[in-house]
Amino acid sequence: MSAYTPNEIMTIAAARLLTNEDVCFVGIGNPSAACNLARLTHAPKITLIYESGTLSTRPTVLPLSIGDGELCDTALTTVSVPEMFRCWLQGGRITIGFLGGAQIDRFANLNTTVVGPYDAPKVRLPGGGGAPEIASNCGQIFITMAMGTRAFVDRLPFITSFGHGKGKGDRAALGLKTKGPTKVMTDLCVLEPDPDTAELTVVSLHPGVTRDQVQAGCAWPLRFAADVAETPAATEQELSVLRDLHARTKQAHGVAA
Amino acid sequence: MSAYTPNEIMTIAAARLLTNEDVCFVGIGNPSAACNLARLTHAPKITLIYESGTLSTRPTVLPLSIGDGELCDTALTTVSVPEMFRCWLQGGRITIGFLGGAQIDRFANLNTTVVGPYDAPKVRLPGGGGAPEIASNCGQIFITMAMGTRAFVDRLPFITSFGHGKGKGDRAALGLKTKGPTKVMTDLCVLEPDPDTAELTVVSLHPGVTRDQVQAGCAWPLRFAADVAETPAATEQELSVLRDLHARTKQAHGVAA
Amino acid sequence: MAEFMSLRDAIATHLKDGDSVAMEGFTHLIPYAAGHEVIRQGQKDLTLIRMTPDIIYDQIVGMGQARKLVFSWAGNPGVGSLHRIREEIEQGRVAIEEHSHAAMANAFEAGAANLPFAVFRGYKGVDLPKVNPNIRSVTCPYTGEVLATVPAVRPDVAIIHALKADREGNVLLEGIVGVQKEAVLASKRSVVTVEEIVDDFGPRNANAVILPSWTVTAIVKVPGGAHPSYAQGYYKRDNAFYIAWDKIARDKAVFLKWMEENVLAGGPESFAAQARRFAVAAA
Amino acid sequence: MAEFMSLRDAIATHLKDGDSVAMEGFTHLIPYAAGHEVIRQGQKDLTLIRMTPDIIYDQIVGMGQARKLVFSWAGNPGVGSLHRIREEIEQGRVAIEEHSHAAMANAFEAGAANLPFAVFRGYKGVDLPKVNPNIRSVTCPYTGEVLATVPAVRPDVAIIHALKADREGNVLLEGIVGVQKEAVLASKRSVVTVEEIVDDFGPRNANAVILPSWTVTAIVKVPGGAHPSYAQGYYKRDNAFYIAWDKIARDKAVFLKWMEENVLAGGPESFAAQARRFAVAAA
Repeated sequence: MSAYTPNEIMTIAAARLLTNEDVCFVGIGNPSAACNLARLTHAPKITLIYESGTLSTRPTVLPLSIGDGELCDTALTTVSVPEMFRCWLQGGRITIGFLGGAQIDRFANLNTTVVGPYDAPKVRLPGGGGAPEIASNCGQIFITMAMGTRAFVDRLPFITSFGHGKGKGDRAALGLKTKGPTKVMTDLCVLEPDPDTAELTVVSLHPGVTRDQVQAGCAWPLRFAADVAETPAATEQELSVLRDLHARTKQAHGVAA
Repeated sequence: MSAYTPNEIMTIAAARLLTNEDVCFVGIGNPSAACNLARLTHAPKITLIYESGTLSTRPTVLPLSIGDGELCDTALTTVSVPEMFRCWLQGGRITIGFLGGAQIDRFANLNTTVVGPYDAPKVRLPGGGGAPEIASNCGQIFITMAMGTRAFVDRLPFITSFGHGKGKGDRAALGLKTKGPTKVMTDLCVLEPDPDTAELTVVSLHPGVTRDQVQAGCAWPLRFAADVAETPAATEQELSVLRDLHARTKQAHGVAA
Repeated sequence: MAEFMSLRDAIATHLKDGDSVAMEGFTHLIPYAAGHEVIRQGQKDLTLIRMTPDIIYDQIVGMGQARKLVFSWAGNPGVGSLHRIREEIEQGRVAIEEHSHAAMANAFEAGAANLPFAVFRGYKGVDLPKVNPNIRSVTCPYTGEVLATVPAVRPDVAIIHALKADREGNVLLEGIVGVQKEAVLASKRSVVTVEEIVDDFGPRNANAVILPSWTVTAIVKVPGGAHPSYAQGYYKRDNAFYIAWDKIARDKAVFLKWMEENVLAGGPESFAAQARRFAVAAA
Repeated sequence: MAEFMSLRDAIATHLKDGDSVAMEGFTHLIPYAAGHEVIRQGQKDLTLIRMTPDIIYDQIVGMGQARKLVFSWAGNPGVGSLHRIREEIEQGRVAIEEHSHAAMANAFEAGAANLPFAVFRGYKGVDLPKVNPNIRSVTCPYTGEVLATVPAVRPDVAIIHALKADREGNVLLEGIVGVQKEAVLASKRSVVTVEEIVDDFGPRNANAVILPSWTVTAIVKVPGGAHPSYAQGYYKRDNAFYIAWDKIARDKAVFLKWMEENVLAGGPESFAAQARRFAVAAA
């Protein structure tokens, strides 16, 4: 078994959840790596959509931006951005949306807008982009984020995209018919909303990770499921495909690997 | 001078009003003949748009339907019908819309929907199609219709598209910023809304047509302008181009010329 | 993923009595072969949705299969009336919900976009809103302007004809595309007939109009399936038939005899021969 | 009809102090050459509208030419922050109107459609409506559902980069087309830079994305004009530059020196050479 980084196991754990039947709305970075890893391993028929308008795309290298030419070159077709957001995302055609964020709370609400007051920001982040409507319009949401107490926070200064609000039932109360976040893949563990309360609960620890390490990366007192599993270790195949993908990508982007 | 039919002079009179700068939303039949006659004579750069989505089209024969392949083959490009109605017609990009109808009243309102009560029709007509929004969204409207007391009626049973309502100021009262009908070309004469009342007024008689003949084709007492002109006779060039166009068209549609 | 089926199975499986169905195609690519299969199978109480009912709905309405017609222009383009539809409406035997083209186009787009309604600037000063209670309005929350609304069209089934499908079941449209893509995306199920099935679409414009396989329910190869409408690059519109239809449909007995001989006794295989008469050289 | 102009004249004629301007291009075809000309000419008090401000607005904001920024995602894609924009916002030196992508895309489309606002299903449960008074709602007149609204975007000027223009001034786009077409149709005036001017577009998809000449104000030939963004079929995205920008923009003095050397002392002719380094073989 090769050694692998926490970031690699986070990507691999996300990839494993995807199937040939999924239609994924893919964000840049970890989600893109996870989706393409799934496509290049166990889910060759998975459908990948990037918000730049590329439908059913099959990139050979990972895009740096959401709209790299590679995505268009390998797409079935490319639609305008208004059509993408109206007919494809809002149209309810996406089974899985991937999100990340600067900050997450215990109900999987996300902040990518601002730290500090909105009108007098301490840190101005990039903003929501597609996230608010990805969070509400996709069948379910997978979140990938590395843990840390500045990221997994007790209280968000700003809700950029809605997870489970203040708990179970809040989505339904807003008229949302989609599931919202069902999985949070981190560098240390996998969390899922508790079926009764919707509070994020650790369901699986990555190999070699302790409960204390996970708690150290989270600002609120973490709940653990009754049976916490161990995330299966990364396989040789998963690692080699993922590393090949990253190596091709770095070369393509003109960055020393 | 060749002899020509009332229908021919109606088409020719309409064609003469068009310029290279116009962007016309073209309906089937007389409007299509008039627009293409203009394009093939004095206005080669006129822009023709058919509601099927064809932008800047240059048909060599007249289409039978609004969506003949000829229109697409000779278009700059072809957009979807929702885009056509949203961005091009409603978008305010059309300078001149052509309309006809089964019936017209003295304020150039049109009926193409029904004769008799809507729920128990005496004659069910095809309906409005694009007309309601052509009438409101184009810069101005040219109407072509053959006269007759069943067509030029005192009172419409149904207003399919809005002209000048019950008179001057009614368009503005509805919030319409477009001019509405500015010309009505018939087989006998040309009418224009009176600048003060918006009531249709005969401004020009076709060669050889008398005031009595025009009044006989209209169910309301017609007003005549202070100076009624004579429509210039059809020229040899206008007639030969128009007849060639019709002959090519009949041949292309598989109908004996 | 789209399933490749026979026309008989596709219609029998996906269209039921009482369904609302949109057979779209704006002059171009009207799904006649599929429409004739519906006539042979005899589904009843249909709500027929189409901007321009065209001959295809004149036939289905004339055969008594429609409960309601949702439309914006019910004529024979460039020819005159659709006599069967006209008579059924005049006799009060079919319900209608009538809109303008702008309203219908917006309603299909809203359906595809999963919105409950569409907003547009229309119906100013006209009588249709007085007779169609589904024409309503909203007030712009910024300017106070009152705009027209129409409910989204969300049919049970969309039926369209397209140029090509590939082996994965992706569907390519080109030319006058009307509201076909929106109709499929707005519907619960869809049946798409195509001129041909190819291994792959090959080099193409990056923005080609394509319905991905996972948005389509069933695909059927029916060469010529749009005749007497047309398929860009394959065959031209049979304008002479549109003109001839006026006489056929004017008299109900003549109409029924024509339908018996040409539709009920026919099958989808007859379309290829009709289309061949109007074939165009491939681009 | 579109007028063929020099870049200097096109920007000087059509962009004035205080204008609202949308320089669009979703990753692809971002109009950098035109943006740099705006920086050289120094128009002030601009309202800059763009879904993804990208480096182009980091540069213009960093040069102090913007009064207000209307946007939905202000980052350096795949890299991190746009440091100039971030600092200006954090210091309160530029006003912002912030939306989501869905809202901005709908707002451009509504502008192109000459509607005062757009309706969409969005902003559920999130905080942006609390800080942006332009996010409002309407109630569906059929279902009672409350939906989000956004005012239409109607800029004074749209600036885009496209692949080709023909001699009549029609403009061809292909690939990731973003909201460029909508931006031009929504604006009072437009400046379009293109890779090349051809006699005619030749054989093409019947549904190619084309802006007719009479919808465009000015056309300027600037080969490479989208670098470090890209032009499909001409040259690739200069991803290394996007990564390198992070260091350049982090420090204001470094940024200003870079702008002095690479923009203020430059001209549109420098873009061709940059793009040549990333040239792709023609399709």
